[in-house]
Amino acid sequence: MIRVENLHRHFGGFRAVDGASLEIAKGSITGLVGPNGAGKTTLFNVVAGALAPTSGRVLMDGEDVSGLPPHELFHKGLLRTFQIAHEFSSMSCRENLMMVPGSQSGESLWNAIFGRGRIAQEEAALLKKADEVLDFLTISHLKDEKAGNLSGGQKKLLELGRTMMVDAKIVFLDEVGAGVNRTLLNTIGDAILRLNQERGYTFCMIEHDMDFIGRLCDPVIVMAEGKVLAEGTVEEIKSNEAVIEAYLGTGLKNKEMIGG
Amino acid sequence: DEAKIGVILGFTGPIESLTPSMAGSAELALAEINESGNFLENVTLVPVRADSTCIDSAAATAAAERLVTTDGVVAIMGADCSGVTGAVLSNVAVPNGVPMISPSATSPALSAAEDNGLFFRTSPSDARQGEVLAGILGERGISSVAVTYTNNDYGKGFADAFEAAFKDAGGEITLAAPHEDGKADYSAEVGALASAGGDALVVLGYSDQGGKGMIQASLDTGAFDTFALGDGMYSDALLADLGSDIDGSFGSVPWAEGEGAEKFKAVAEAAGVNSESSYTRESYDAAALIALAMAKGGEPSSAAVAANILDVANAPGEPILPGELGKALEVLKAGGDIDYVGATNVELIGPGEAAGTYRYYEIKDGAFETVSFK
Amino acid sequence: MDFLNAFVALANFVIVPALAYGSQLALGALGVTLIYAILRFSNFAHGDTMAWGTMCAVLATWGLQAAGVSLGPLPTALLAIPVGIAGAAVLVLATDRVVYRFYRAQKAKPVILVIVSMGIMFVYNGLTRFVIGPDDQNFADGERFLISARDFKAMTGLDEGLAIKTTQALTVVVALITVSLLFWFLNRTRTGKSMRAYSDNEDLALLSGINPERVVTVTWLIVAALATIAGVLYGLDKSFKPFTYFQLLLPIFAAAIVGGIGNPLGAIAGGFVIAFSEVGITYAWKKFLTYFLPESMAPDGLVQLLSTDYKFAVSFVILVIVLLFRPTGLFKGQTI
Amino acid sequence: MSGETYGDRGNKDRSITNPAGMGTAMPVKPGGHAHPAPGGPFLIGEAMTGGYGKGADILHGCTIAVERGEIAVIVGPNGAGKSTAMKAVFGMLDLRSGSVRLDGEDITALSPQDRVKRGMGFVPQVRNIFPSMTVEENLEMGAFIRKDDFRQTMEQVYTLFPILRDKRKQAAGELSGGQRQQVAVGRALMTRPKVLMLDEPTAGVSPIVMDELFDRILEVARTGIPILMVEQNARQALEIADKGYVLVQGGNAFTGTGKELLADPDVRRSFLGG
Amino acid sequence: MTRTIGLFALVAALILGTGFLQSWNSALIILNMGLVSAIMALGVNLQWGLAGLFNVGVMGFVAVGGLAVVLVSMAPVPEAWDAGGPRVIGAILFGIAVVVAAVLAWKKLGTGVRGWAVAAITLVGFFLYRALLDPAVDAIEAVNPAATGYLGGLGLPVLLAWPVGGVMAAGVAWAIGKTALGLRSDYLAIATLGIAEIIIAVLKNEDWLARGVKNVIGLPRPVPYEIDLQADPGFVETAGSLGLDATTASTLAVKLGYSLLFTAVLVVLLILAQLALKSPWGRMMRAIRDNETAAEAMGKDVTRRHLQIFVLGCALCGMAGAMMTTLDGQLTPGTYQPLRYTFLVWVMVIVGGSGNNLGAVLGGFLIWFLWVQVEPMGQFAMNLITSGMSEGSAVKAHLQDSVQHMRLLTMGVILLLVLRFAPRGLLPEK
Ligand SMILES: Nc1ncnc2c1ncn2[C@@H]1O[C@H](COP(=O)(O)OP(=O)(O)OP(=O)(O)O)[C@@H](O)[C@H]1O
Ligand SMILES: Nc1ncnc2c1ncn2[C@@H]1O[C@H](COP(=O)(O)OP(=O)(O)OP(=O)(O)O)[C@@H](O)[C@H]1O
Ligand SMILES: [Mg+2]
Ligand SMILES: [Mg+2]
Repeated sequence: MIRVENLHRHFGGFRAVDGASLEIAKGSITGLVGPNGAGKTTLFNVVAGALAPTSGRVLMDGEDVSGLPPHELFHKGLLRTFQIAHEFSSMSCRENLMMVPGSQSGESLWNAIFGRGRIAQEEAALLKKADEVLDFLTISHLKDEKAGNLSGGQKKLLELGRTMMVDAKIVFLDEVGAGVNRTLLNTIGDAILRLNQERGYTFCMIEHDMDFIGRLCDPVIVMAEGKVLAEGTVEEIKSNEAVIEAYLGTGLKNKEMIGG
Repeated sequence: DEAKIGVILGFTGPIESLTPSMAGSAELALAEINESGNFLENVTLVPVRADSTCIDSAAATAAAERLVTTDGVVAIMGADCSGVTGAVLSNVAVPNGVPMISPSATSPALSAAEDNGLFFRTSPSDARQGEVLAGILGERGISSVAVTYTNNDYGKGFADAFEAAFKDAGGEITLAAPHEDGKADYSAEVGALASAGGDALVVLGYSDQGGKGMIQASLDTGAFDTFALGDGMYSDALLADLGSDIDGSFGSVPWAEGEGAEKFKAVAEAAGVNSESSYTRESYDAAALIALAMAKGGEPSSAAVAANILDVANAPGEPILPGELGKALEVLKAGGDIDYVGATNVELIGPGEAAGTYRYYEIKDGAFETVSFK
Repeated sequence: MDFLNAFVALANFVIVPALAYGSQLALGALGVTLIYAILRFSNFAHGDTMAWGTMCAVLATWGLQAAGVSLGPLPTALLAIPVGIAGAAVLVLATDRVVYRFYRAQKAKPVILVIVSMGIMFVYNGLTRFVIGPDDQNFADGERFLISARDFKAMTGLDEGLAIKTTQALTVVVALITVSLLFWFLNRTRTGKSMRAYSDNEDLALLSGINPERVVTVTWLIVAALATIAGVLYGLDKSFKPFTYFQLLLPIFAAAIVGGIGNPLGAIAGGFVIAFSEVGITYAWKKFLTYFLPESMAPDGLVQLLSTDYKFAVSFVILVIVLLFRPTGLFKGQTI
Repeated sequence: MSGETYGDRGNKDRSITNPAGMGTAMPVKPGGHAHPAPGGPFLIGEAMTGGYGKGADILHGCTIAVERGEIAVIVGPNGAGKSTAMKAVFGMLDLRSGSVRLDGEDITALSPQDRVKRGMGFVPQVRNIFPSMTVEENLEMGAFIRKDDFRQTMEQVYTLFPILRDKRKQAAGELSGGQRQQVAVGRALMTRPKVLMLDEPTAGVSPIVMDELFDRILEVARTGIPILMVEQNARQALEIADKGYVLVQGGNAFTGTGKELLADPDVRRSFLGG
Repeated sequence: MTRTIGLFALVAALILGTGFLQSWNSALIILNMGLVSAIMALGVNLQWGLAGLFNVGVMGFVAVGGLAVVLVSMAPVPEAWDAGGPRVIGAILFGIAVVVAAVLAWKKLGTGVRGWAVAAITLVGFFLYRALLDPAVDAIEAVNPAATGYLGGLGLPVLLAWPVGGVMAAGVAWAIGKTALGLRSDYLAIATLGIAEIIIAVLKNEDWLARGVKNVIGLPRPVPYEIDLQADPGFVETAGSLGLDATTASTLAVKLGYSLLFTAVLVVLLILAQLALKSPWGRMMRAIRDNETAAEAMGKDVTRRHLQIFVLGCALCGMAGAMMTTLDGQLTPGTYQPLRYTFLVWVMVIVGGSGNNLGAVLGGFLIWFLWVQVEPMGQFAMNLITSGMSEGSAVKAHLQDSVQHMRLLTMGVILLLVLRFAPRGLLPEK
């Protein structure tokens, strides 16, 4: 699905991503972990088009997509969510969802003014879809609420909901778990699994919560110092010496975790 | 009864420093008429000021419109800058049939404006002064000069006229560089002009604006030490600021031969108006002409002004100087004829333009000295 | 070939004036940049603040002159600068109290302050004219030249003169002193560091016991001082006219942004970049080349890249080019 | 919300506005006075109710306290108001009701600056360093209110966090996440606080760095400074806590010793991830 | 809604009041410029209200619109064309080719050489361009400089100049937007501020184009001339039957003609703007304003949309500029001042209510009304204040001299008051 080949991204002299190569298989939920400053977010940003690579390639279904801007990647079926929720705060939840689909004819100024009939039809369809998604996310009671007034967890749900408005091929999730109540996180985990199984979405997610990773992800990729350090199932990773040294550590929490 | 006269000048904007004296002079003339007691039966002239902004045609038009349609002025003394003058003329004066006398709009282009016989000016078109100044340079045997002009219709028109006349006379212009008024720095212009060289720098600008800045910077760097000055540069303030540094410079200024200007100075000073500021003489004359034309026509109406201005301004008739407006009214009352000379030796030619005589002066010991009249 | 004369001509018409003009712009840009860094908005009223401060200094100068006080060869106005600064300080502090403080308390976005400063600009504009009127005011006295072109020629026997005005020298010297003082103040003193801290992270400054209102007050005081000094030096070198001070805003902004807005060093560099590009690129190189090249190669034309009408266009194009390659201006990285 | 009323309409023009470092706090205005209120814990924010600006209340009668020589830990779901409670204790937002008392004095009306002067130190959750100032200057700013010679304290901080000594001439913004957190704590220690408040000092740092930070915090606590701390790594934090608070929707849901909370099945299930 | 109606009624009352108290001519002239100002405010509001773009170069685009009127409607000057028309056009095409070549070179060449290549291309290209252009310009400007000295226009109907003005301003805006919005950080404000000055400099100094500072006067009108109406017996008769004298009737008729034209344009533009706003397009723009990064990740091309809205807003300013120049009947480059054409329009938008098209329109009318009427009001107030003072006292004289400067002060105070007490404008965005 996505192949990253020898990717570099430098900031001045600093090599944030330094020759990372990895592959995300179609239909998988791939986890991405690693110590602070390992270059995970940077890698994400390069793949999602927010940053241009210094060198190296990103292939999507065999097509070279390196350096394409985010909006073009979106149209190729690559979506992302943000670590800190990026809602459109002055718009209602419904509008937040309805604005997502890319090929709306009403987005051309000409149609917006002269093609009102067609737009009305499209809008009706969009509205229906948005309401379905809100239902799925269990927040349909909030459809007319301004997104800015949602709680942090609800914003995260909305963020996920946006990926459901179009038929995404691959979704990149940057720390969905961070700052989400555990119960809610379970709901989100369920949603991710359902999307993966029922609609065939491919996911790639950055996460620090090894429990969450353990529940959803296979395989897990560990990055350190801009390179891929290890790759494998959660169990393999947890027992990998190099990973323990660079990332998990031998502190009390992990002792406990590894111990059971 | 009151007859209102509009005084439209740029009280705000780039020439806001000139306008108070101009308005003062115009109102001085009107006051003189009123005090004489010889004006039309029971009619008092009342000036109404309005702001032309000098630059904003729309605001000037609105102000003029208000004067004409709300205040009901019968004639307009103004406007000042050629741009807004054109706008007021075509948008307000002509449609309403109200005559305008501008004291300071000198753009040659206004000569060709569609005015329906309603536009007059007491300052001569710059086309003529260009020739005069070129002649003066010829007289002094200067054959190579650099020119700097204020970048507006006045400066540009003047510079064009001057360049044409000077080249015709066989002179060489090394560089003609405009300067913007009110800008921060003139080093670039002076540097370029100095590099181009020339025996003198012809400055066609304003004495309290970029023109002074250009002279100052030229003197400071030693780029030029002789300056030929256009009428906008004539002011006591220039001498006061630059002192003896510009001794030996010379220039032309619309001026009447004889006592007109002197009389005006006396009259103005008595009234506390600064007579040496630019266009004060022209303003006085413009206002006086409006009043006299009314007196001649026997009624305080627009039509009377428009119809009689040329008559009172030109010969034949008894010459009238500033301060003698009362006498003029008496003559008119008695059915006589007058030839208003005023502060600037007014002579309206063609389509209501001042023919203009010019004073050729030289600066000696920090004072203007008349060389001759042209 | 006459290198000496060539150089003197260049110095006289390009280097010296551009240095002085550059210093004037730099002082103005310093004020703009300080407000940008610490109060986070571009102050459109800065030109008019300069006008007001200078006006106070002009009035004080007249008073001093009337009282017969004089500084000998130096302009009396130097003595009046403190009065000007006080006047400007009163005005900006009053404005801050009545206007800006409200928006700070509301946590209004900086762009609102920009728009507010436009309103302030209108008001100052009217105020200054209300007090001193719109006219050109000359308040320079003392010795005009350090060395005049004529004296220089007599002294050196060269064909070209080099004039250095007292005010030009003063401007450069004062600019240097002011900038050094400002640097010392910002980097070495407690108050200066607290201002940098406030500019870096407002909330954390509060948590460190820094009083934000004091930082703001000190900033305004420094800005008032910078604006007045810049305005008075400019007025001495050229002349004082309220309208011109408004017009100065554009080159000042250009200077601040070329240099890297928010960075004092950048303001200085930017001032000189703008001044040298305005004066240098529109300079007619004929005279210089005539001296510089062998006689056979002396140019016929003026060798002027662009007519002086477009001098501002030049500095603006340079601004855009700088921003294309260095998005944060010449001095990127840390502000203030 | 106020941000809406005076919003920027999405403008991000760098030539007119400076996006860096703008504050969000709506602190208690300077000029208030403290008055004696003897008894009670060393530091307590009692029955605090309030929110940001004109917005709805975030805190609803929330109480948190710490005794001399103790570590108190606050846990709870995101958005529960933990950071808000900390800020409220520090005077970074105006309370509608409730009081804050420190060492026998009611300081509810004091501005944050005055609380710093009374010996409170605070490391906020986010944006807790001065990024463009050097490490050393960051520490100096911590000592801003001190009139005496603070070099010795600085030495102590360097001894506690040796890496900072090596990096002292470097801009703090160029440091890694873990190092930044050390700078932040060091800055707070520079005031020589009588009480230290930490808002998620280990947030977003990798497990290894987290261990190290916890060790340091314990060391500080051992020097006798009471610590009031918000932690998401709840299990680890509660292990070392003398007292624990669970905050939910701006109010106290559970209170007890760290061990008690860890043992409570409800708390474990709902807030500690099972 | 009631607020909207109420405030518009207030503006209507102000203008009608002017009609009753001063004169109908004054009222109409305020109305006409109010209509033009409303369109300018609408343009700025599109940019600021919808996308947060800070355009401080309104003056430049208004001036470009003004230029369009000359280029479209003035009669061509055949002598000038013969003297150098084709050469000038050739030189300009060459100049454009140089710029394109430089950009291409930058894009195509490797990092090592491209700096030098671009420098060489621009430098050589510039000198060649000047060598081509200068003689042609001299030749054109030599043709009767006092009356023409320029190429003239196309001699087409002046109404055509309005859309053309919009298109020309859009073209300039496109070039600026491409550069400034493409800068790695956003520096639109300083870019527009500078460009506006450059546009004015070009208008002032390129005499071959539109006579520079010598002004073009006597532009054709889309409505009849008053004196023609006064000479038309039919008109005089109709006027008489309405109880009006010919002069008043003709001046009113002409102004009414403009009012109708302008109103038609404003209404059409307003409807278009409202339709666009209440559509998926408007929703997308609001999303971009709320959060650019997210909008980008949701497949919206933010830079292109910013460019689009910037171009649109500038086109409106250009069109308004063309209408204004038509109303003035002359193009006078010296009159373009940022205080009047940029900052005043901003006051209109902010006071009216940014983000709300109707608000911007309201602001346009209201501020223009004040801009014109503050002067007489100030005079009246000043007379009242000073009436108690002794004749000839210095204070009185000073106060009365200063009355004209009250206008700027008043505008500033109004802006400040609105930002304080109605921060989102008189008609806030919903
Ligand atoms: N814009 C930038 N300029 C300079 N350095 C940067 C920039 N962005 C990231 N870096 C550096 O690149 C490195 C990798 O950063 P990145 O955000 O990818 O880490 P990460 O793996 O996501 O870490 P974390 O787990 O803390 O989120 C860090 O050292 C960071 O300081
Ligand atoms: N500056 C602010 N202005 C307005 N509302 C705010 C502000 N900061 C936080 N809030 C709101 O207050 C509520 C509580 O936020 P707070 O930061 O106290 O939560 P928290 O418990 O610290 O969460 P976390 O675990 O994510 O740090 C949230 O709903 C948040 O949206
Ligand atoms: Mg990350
Ligand atoms: Mg928190």
